[in-house]
Amino acid sequence: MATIPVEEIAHPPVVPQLGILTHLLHNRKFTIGLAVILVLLLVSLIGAQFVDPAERRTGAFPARQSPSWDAILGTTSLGQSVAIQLTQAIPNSMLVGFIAATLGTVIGAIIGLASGYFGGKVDALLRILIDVFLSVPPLLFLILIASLLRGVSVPTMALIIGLFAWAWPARAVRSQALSLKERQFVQVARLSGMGDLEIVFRELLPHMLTWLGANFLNAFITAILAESGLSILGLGPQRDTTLGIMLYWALRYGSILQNFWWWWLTPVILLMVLFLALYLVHLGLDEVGNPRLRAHG
Amino acid sequence: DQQEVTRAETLKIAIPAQITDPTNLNIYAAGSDRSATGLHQFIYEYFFYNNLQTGEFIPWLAESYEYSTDNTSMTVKLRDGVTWSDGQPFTADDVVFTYELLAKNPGMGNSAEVTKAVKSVEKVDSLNVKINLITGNPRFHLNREAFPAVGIWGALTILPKHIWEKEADPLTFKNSDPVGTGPYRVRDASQNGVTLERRDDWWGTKVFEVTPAPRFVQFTFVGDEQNVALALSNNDLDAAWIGLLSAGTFQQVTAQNPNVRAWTQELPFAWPDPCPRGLMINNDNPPFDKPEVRQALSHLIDRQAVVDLAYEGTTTPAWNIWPEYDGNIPYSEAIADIHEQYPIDTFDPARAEELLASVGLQPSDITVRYVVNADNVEEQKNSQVIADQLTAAGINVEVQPLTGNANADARLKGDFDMTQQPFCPGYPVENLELFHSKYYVPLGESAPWFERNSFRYNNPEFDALVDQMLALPPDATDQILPVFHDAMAIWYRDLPIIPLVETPALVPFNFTYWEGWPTSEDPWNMPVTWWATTGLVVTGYPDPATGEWVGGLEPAGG
Amino acid sequence: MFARYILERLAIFAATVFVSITIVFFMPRLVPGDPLGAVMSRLSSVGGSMSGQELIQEYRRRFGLDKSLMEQYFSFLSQLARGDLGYSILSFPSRVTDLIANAVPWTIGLLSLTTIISWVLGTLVGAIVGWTGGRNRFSQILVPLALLLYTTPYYILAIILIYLFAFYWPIFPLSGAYEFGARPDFSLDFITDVIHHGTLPALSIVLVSLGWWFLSMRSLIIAEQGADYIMWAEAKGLKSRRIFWAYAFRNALLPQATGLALSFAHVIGGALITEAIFAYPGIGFLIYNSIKGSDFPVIQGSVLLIIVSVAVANFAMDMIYPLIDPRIRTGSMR
Amino acid sequence: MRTVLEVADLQVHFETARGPFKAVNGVSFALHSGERLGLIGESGSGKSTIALAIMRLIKPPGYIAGGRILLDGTDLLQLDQEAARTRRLADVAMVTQGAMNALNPVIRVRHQLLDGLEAHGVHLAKNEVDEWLAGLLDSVGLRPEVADLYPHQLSGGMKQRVCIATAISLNPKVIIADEPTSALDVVVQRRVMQTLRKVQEQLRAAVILIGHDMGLMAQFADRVAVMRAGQIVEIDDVRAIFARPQHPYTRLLMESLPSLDQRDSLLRSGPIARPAAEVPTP
Amino acid sequence: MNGPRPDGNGQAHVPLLELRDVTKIFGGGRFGQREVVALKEFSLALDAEHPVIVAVVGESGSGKTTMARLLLGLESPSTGAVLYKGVDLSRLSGRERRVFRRDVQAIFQDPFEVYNPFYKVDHVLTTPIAKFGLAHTREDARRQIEQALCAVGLKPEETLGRFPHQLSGGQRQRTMVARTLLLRPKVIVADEPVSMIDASLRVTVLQNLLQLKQEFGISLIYITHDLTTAYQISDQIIVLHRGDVVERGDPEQIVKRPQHSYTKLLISSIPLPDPDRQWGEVPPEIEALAEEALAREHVGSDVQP
Ligand SMILES: Nc1ncnc2c1ncn2[C@@H]1O[C@H](COP(=O)(O)OP(=O)(O)OP(=O)(O)O)[C@@H](O)[C@H]1O
Ligand SMILES: Nc1ncnc2c1ncn2[C@@H]1O[C@H](COP(=O)(O)OP(=O)(O)OP(=O)(O)O)[C@@H](O)[C@H]1O
Ligand SMILES: [Mg+2]
Ligand SMILES: [Mg+2]
Repeated sequence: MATIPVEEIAHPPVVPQLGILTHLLHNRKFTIGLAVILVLLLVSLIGAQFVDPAERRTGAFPARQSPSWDAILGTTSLGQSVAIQLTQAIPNSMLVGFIAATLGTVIGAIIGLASGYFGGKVDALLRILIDVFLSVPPLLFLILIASLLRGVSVPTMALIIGLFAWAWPARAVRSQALSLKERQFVQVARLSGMGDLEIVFRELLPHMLTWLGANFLNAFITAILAESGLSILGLGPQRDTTLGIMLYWALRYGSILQNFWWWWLTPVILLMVLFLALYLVHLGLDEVGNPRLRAHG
Repeated sequence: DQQEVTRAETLKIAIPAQITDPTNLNIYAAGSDRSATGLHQFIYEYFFYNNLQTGEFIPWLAESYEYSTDNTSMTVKLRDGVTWSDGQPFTADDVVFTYELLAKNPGMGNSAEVTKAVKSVEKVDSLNVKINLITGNPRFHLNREAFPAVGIWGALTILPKHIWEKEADPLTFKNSDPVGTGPYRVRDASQNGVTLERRDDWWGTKVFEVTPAPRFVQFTFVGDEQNVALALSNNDLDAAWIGLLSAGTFQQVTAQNPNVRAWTQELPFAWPDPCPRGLMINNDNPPFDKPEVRQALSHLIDRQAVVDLAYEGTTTPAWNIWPEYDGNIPYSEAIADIHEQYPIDTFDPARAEELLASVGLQPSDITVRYVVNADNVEEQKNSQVIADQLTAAGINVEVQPLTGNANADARLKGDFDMTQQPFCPGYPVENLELFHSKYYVPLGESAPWFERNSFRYNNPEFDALVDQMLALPPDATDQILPVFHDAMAIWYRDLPIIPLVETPALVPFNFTYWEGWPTSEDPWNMPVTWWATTGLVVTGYPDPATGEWVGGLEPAGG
Repeated sequence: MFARYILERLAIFAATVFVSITIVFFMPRLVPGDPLGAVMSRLSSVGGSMSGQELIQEYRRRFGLDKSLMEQYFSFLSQLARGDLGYSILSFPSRVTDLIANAVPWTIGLLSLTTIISWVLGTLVGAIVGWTGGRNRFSQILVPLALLLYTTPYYILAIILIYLFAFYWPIFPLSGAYEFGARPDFSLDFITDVIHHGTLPALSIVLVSLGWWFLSMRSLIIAEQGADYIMWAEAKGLKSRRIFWAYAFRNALLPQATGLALSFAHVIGGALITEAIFAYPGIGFLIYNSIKGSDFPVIQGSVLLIIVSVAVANFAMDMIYPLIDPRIRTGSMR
Repeated sequence: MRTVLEVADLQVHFETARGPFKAVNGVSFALHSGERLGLIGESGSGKSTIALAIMRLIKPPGYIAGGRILLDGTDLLQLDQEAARTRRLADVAMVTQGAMNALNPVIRVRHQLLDGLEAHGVHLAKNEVDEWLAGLLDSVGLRPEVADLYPHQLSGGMKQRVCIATAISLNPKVIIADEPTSALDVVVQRRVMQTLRKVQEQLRAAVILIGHDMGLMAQFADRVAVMRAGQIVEIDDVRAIFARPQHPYTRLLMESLPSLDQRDSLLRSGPIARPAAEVPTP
Repeated sequence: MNGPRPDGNGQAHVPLLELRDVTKIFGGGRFGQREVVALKEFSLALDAEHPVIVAVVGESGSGKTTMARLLLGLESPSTGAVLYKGVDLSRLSGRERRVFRRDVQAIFQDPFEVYNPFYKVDHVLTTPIAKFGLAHTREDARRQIEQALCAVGLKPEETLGRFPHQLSGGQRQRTMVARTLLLRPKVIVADEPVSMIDASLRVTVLQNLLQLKQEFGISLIYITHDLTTAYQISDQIIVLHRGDVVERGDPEQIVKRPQHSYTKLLISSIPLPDPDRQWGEVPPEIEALAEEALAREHVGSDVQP
């Protein structure tokens, strides 16, 4: 699974101050990306309110219909409306991304900070842990766990993915913490009577926020990718509907071959749109956080 | 040195998965695959073949069998002139050796069954063997696990003594270049498949004066459904295994390649497989221990919708647990009155509510833990529809997709409320034996086998009737049917499992290179590629009544 | 100092491998369920006996599963030390080492080829586009294209490729690693055949990772442009070609190369789905199948192989790094 | 005395969100051959920007908005890119402000020195290279072995000397040294400045020394220009500046110099008046 | 060797803060890292009753910062002891430790680096007040802060509520001085407090530092490599060379009559702001010392050219 190249922090982090919000809102990539994500989410959430639960069931619509007024994105072989499925699939997929990315980022930040700031034996141990998790192909373990767990649901799925998404941020945060803790404002904080934990959270953490934000988005994308990959292998949360699961069923019923393009193309396009939108937000954040990129538009 | 493999001379059959280790061709080891490698179709052969479609019991390596009067032993007469592929004659010694080997090695497949059923095996002369049974059993020739007659699937296989007696551990012997009696030998084997090459010194050629048409047979893995469909359309395949193509995809293929067809020209396309699908209900888990609850569930399932949606119309709803082959029709007819009394296969939510109310329950009181084998696409598809139907009726359904050992474990230990299961072997009486309490174990312990009562049905009254039927020879239909009627009356009343649908065997045949495939218009054999009887589909067989040669593949247009 | 560096890396390498071995051993075992349930499923699907338990007991004994977990662990370690990975459960009596040995060459072939191609191509083009700042039409198209490729899940790309190039225009075969019935050897025919079969799987990996390397290198080069030594090089009146290659590119290559080593972990994971889709008989597919069939010995063996090879790749990278980055020897970086 | 460099009414602007920012706003001065001119001023007053403008290295969002830079009579601002490139190092060389990081970390010193030659079409024969390098390094007081080291193996003072060696490798007419010693301590600073002075005198090159230490200017410069907010507010002979500072900022700089002669000289004299509000450093 | 030391008349006289024969060695771990002796058998005692300004001068890498960090308890000595009111720093009780933290404060070299750019400058002022419980109400805190700022000649309304980059170097450094004032410590360790700020602002900050001693009786350790300012404000100068004290004593004596050749080198290296007094030639043995300093890498490299 590829990850988006989050630039290693060679440049001093530009610190998120109040102004950064305005910067972000002036960044076209950021706003377009965010708008697309919000629109997708809102449309599906609101749409979901208008759907009768009975319409979600298999056989609620005539099967294998191309797009029409009754089912604007057509129906599946099981007689479900693709559009109605989307109202669940999009929020579910984003939920996976959100939970996994939050988990991975938070765990990564904590472990990275602990390792980098405290150093010594803690660092030695955590570094090994980080290295182990970095050399283990995450998809492998995801498959293993998903196959061992009994019937994964969307949140469990997200949890598992999140548990494998922390090593990268941990490594980056660690190296950042290593250099930050040598900065003099940390010493000043200590001389001002701050304890270690306070220093970590109040003095160091704010510096990593932009980076963590970018990493969060990256993890978000990776998690959705992982979820759909696992789903395509048949290890996804099959009772729930996600974009990956939609694709899984579409492939299982041979939709490409039977030319039910509305069925397989819909999740494919949405996945790509989602990725692109997230990536745009990521780029926007990167540009604002890393002014050197700004000039390059 | 070797003949080039040319497309026109090759029969190509798609298999559903890669062969993990193509050098492992020990048919008795857990890790070998007898049917994706052609082992039991073309390398080994069996005493008798049962053509379920026509009801013929076809002698092959053996000429005949005979029970002693008390049914405690059976003497089999072997065919003269049969030789192993290395030229050694096939004799009673091989039979005795194989039985003894199995008795000694509990790790080999079939060993337990042989130990349970067979006391000893004696060589009468080089062409006659006597099998002494532990209890009198007039149906032993149908016990594929302990006798080398192919019912529907992998029977006990006789091994060449002169090869296997040299092996210290028959379980770790890989047998990479197997010596069999069949018309083909292994040419090469890789993970993506096996190529078999015709033997010119096959005994059948001398005895029957026939030669199988394809010079090569390939079992090949081309990928999943899509790839199979593409390959069929491109004439890269001649046939495929069961379960590789859904009806929709199949129709797409036939639209592009009119030379491809299946059993019927129109829906359902598929031939009914002998193992109908049922939903195992855990009879030991309250509230599913109440027959009313099981019956209510049965009434909440709209089988026609399952057929239309999940099977895309390729099969029919089932109301019992055997396939509707000609030979089984008397049994079905015999219980028509019971079916009328218990129309468990009708979709009737009102009736279901009544039944539940009669035991003081409402749909919303019931939570069904529905275990689904996530490796099995058919089950996955069905579960979507079935879960939705039960949910619509107000029942809480927790679907639990499981894979691998987690799935096997949950089933055997009874860790489910409901789960789908094929019910084999497809003879009505044998199928009822699955419900016998001799296979009953308490929850938490492993049942002997999935459909061997992992649903935990326990009714002595029913057991007695089954024992009574098992003591009768299979052709004593007149005596069997009344007992059968009584047993089924209990069965429907208790409804230990819920019959679901007949199983579609949608097997595509490509007529571009080969013709003579069995179809509904010419139903001379079963349209199968994964059973041992596939060998007979390719070569044809002598009619047991007339001795006339029936069927076999021919080069197209030849 | 350099010795210290090597020792430290070596210690991390050893710890990584040991911890991974332990995880790989315990993780599947801590999950409830009898591993030999898999044998039953297997037997039921290939038509063996239906009289489970006695048979299961026999296999349980043979696999040592009747012993305590710690006993199993230590015998696993001692076996491992002898290079013996035991028997596969699913393909019994095949040995795990044989199964892996069959699969590994395919994966290595596919991956090394695709990784090198995409890394080299992506790095070069990314560097050039980053350097010129996307001023010409060509690079203006490249960036969104790379974005699009990067955001396309590779399995979808694979499916589309199959549809286009194996079905619509049947230029390439659908699946497999070589023509059915061909005998693996080093003849020209066979090699062409392998390349012919490998093209689509390779393409699906190359295209996606190409996008990634491209974007990564581009942003690295852009970051390089602000470095003091670039300014100094300009002040020296160097030609911009020289500044690009010897200054910007050389320096940006360091993180890009680290990325390469780290990406091995991801690439193998990625190849897993690709191999599954193309029925490519590599290690990813082997793992996928054995995970589905709960074939612990094979899972253990092959996951271990991957972890160790990734660890080795990282270790090798750590060892090569000082050669391309002289600073590392002092530990003044990181 | 010959004028080698003449800067006339130089304007350098930076494009910002709030319109163009005039970093250099009408600067004129002349530099005679062999002369050492000190350029002093507050942080952000535009010193480095002038240097970059002379090197033709102003990058967007900055641009040269007007003026002339005549080097031996040719206007550098009229040259095309390629011609401007060949002028660098050969005619005008620079030792940059960030000299500590100016050396490419992955290339040996040898190649960084030879780079400049090759870029200007000078190719030495194999056997000449070592001799040439040794000579060059020797002129800045470094031993020949330094050529085979990587930058991180050098101390700050040595790096700075390597930069000076690079700058003089093609005998330029003008050397611009932008705070060459701001990262070094006093002891090393003196040696580096002496080195610079020595090579300058040997080459007869003109030097612009940028800095904000009046002491250093007194030690090094012949003439001093004082900058504030993009303009030269005062330019005069060094002795004149020290004797009669005209501009209030210059005076402030002079007054804040502690002396070694007399204790209690300025610290105890009470707060000194600031000429204007303290300007926030950018 | 810890604990009060009896003085002449038997009464316990305990220095407030003392470095006793302190040596600090870096590196030399298990992996055979190169050892660096950053400070050798260094002793220094500060008395609560008699505030002094001690200047510590020396070239880069001579151990000045190491000494400062030892005094601040940010580093522990390899041998010897750092005593606060006669108690070894490592043995301070929790309460004593808090008092120590308050009593011994620091002003650092880089007036930008000491601010967390994430926060307004108020942060460095409010944090110690909150942490050490210096004020009971917000108004009280505000008042104290404003007082401290005024004391160093800053206008509170121009300083508070701004981010560090919105202040000039001098303002930033003086805000740090105000911060220490707020805490009323007994000792301030100032590590090159003026080397990073504009020449024109230096004097003001130095004046503030001097003020600390004169008005508030705070002792000051003034670390610098600039002998001129050391000469101007200190009561005592200590010259460090590669971790060793080469000379210590009265500023007049050290500047006017340096004994050690290294001190002479330092003095001769000062760029005098007088065009008529050029650096000129230096005796060869001193020049050799300078050349050695030039070749020495400050923070470790493995190759010693
Ligand atoms: N890329 C840029 N974009 C916008 N403004 C810039 C840019 N580069 C420099 N400036 C502005 O130009 C002015 C002059 O900068 P310059 O670097 O020449 O100052 P300086 O006198 O060299 O200062 P210092 O003593 O700190 O080196 C400054 O106010 C600075 O903010
Ligand atoms: N954490 C550390 N690890 C290893 N060596 C160190 C460490 N801190 C300082 N040193 C070494 O100790 C010696 C003294 O360093 P110190 O920082 O005290 O010097 P300094 O006099 O403050 O120098 P400067 O004027 O450059 O600030 C130097 O050789 C330095 O390399
Ligand atoms: Mg400057
Ligand atoms: Mg220091």
